[in-house]
Amino acid sequence: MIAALRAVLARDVTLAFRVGGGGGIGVVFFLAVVTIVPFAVGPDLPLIARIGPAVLWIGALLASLLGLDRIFAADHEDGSLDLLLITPIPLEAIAAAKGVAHWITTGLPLVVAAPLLGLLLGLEPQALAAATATLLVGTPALTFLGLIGAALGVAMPRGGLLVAVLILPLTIPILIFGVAATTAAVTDPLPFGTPFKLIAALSLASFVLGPIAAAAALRQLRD
Amino acid sequence: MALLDLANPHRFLALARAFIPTLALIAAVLLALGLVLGFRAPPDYQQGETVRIMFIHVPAAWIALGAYSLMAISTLGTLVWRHPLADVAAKAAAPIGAAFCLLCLVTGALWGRPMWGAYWVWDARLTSVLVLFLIYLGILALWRAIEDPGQAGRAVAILTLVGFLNVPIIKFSVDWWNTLHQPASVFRAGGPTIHPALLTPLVITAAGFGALFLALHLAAMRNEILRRRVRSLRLIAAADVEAR
Amino acid sequence: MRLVAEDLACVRGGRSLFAGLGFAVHAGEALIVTGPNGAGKSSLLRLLAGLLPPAAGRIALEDGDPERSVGTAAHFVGHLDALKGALTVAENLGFARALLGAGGMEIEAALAALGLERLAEFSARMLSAGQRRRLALARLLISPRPLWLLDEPATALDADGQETLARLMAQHLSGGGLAVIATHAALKIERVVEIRLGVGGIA
Amino acid sequence: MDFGAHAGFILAAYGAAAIILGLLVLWVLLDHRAQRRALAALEARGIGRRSGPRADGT
Repeated sequence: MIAALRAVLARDVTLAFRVGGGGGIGVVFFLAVVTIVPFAVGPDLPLIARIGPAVLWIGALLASLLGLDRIFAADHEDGSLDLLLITPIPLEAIAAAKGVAHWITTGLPLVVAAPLLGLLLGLEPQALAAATATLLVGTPALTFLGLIGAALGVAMPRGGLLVAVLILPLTIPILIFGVAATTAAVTDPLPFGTPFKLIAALSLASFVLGPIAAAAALRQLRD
Repeated sequence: MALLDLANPHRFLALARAFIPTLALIAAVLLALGLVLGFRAPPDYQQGETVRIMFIHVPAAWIALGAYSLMAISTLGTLVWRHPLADVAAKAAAPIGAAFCLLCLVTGALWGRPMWGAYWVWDARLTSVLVLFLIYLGILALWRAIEDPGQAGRAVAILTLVGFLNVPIIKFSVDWWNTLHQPASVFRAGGPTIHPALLTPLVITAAGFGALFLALHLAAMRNEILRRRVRSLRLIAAADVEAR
Repeated sequence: MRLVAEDLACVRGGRSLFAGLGFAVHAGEALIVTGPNGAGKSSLLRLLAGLLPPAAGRIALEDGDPERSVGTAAHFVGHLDALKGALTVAENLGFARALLGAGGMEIEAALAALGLERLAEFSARMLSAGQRRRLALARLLISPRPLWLLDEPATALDADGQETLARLMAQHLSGGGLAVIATHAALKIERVVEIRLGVGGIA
Repeated sequence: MDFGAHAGFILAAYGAAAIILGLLVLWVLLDHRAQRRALAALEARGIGRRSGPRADGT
């Protein structure tokens, strides 16, 4: 069973690299979002640095919504989903493996890119480290909540926008605590630890809840 | 007629074989010379020693812009004359141009830190290069996204041309945005008041970068032609097994 | 081993495709499902594979491993080939083996059995429709499962491919396997039970 | 040579140039070798020689 799950994970990672260039497009989108913010607020570096953590989080949030709809829809369209369903492995475990693969190919590159984009926004080293740490802990929550939307949109030919609309409200708590922890790391009075632990807890909870809900949705919707 | 002769990939490959080593040699000599002259040049009275970063930064920006112009012209060749080598030229130029664009951004950041106290300032020129880099990345992503080379070539051609027409508009709007918000405190990089002792290494390095770009571009075009040959042979082979 | 279906009913999109359907397939037998388009042949196969919940009735694989559901004891080759174009032919089969369980033929042998050995390193997207179908059928050989559920398996296959399919099927059945096949084409199989689905019920 | 207080930045800039351009050259060379090999492998199987010039892929 472990070998089968590893095969699912390895296949999805391979496919992501061969078809879409891995997390490349997500990172480019992230860069584009970060780039356009100063055009909206003006090239005022202190201001940009102040809102920097929020910009990084919004950018990462939007970028991780990209491609979410393909997680299950691609397998549904070519019949691979049927193959996944006639294995002895629980669908929940398969959904979790696909979620991990998606995070490796889209979430992790965003985390790696975040410090560089933070430089663009003039973040101090401390804020840079805090933003990257919160993204590392918070992006899995985005992916695994997104898994639910991906499963709900599985049979829709153009599910991308719908999945984003379904998932965005669910991610608000992660955004709140992620930005709060980063700001707390820079301005002393607030503790960094509390919101950081809360995102970690949200991530763990979504790691359990996401695959279960996604598997339930797939069972209901598949035809 | 010369253009039509080049349309023959065999002739192009022979040409590439002859030109690539020559260009690479010219590039190596010019870059070595530029390096020596660049390190020997006197420090700038205003920017001190960091002006040496300019010898890479500014030529990299020129090559990035030049590569994009070359892509735009090649794309016209794809769309208007349907020249078979045009989209090969456009595809080969994209990653190289993007790399020079990245080099320009990285050296800009390393120059900016000692000069402005920050790795990045939203200066009009730097920001325009960043937008150019984004357009490059979009073009690269589109090349990767479409499997069939002919179809990908036409799609990228349209994107490249739209981007090309947009670049002056972006440049103008970024300048306008910048002057609207920015006090004149931002230091203007380069500019026309450059000391002649600094101009020589700059021009030589730029020429070296140009030769390097041409060598890499020809080599990448050759790779692309080979890649397409491999692809079409594989398709033939798959069909052969079918007809067996 | 025996595949038993009792009083099966299937409703798709609010329309009843069939009801009260019952049959038994014994080891070494193939059940051929025929009927006009829209009669529910594909749905019946998906039902048997556990890919669709039945509206009523029971499906069981008797005298088999009680731990295994019918779906996990079955190979399912539907009208979609379940292949990834970006993976090579061998990689596609390797993935199927990791997923469905090894124990059957090696990948090279399975590819050779379907005449695909020269294409092992090619991207699956370069394959023709018939070659894709052969590759989907190669899955049957790499992982031994007692029940084969095949939906129009001969689609896009040339004469040679259809012969190969008939031979593999005969081997499977003589080894005590079971098969349920939805098809229009006549298959050269010996022990055959046939049911014919009509529109709106059993003809 | 002494580049003053900012020597690190100057050297980093030249280092970045060496790395980026070096990677570019390496990519072109490795890609060339990979395509040559693929072509040779196909020709070894008897495909390609008789098919004539079909390089443009259109």
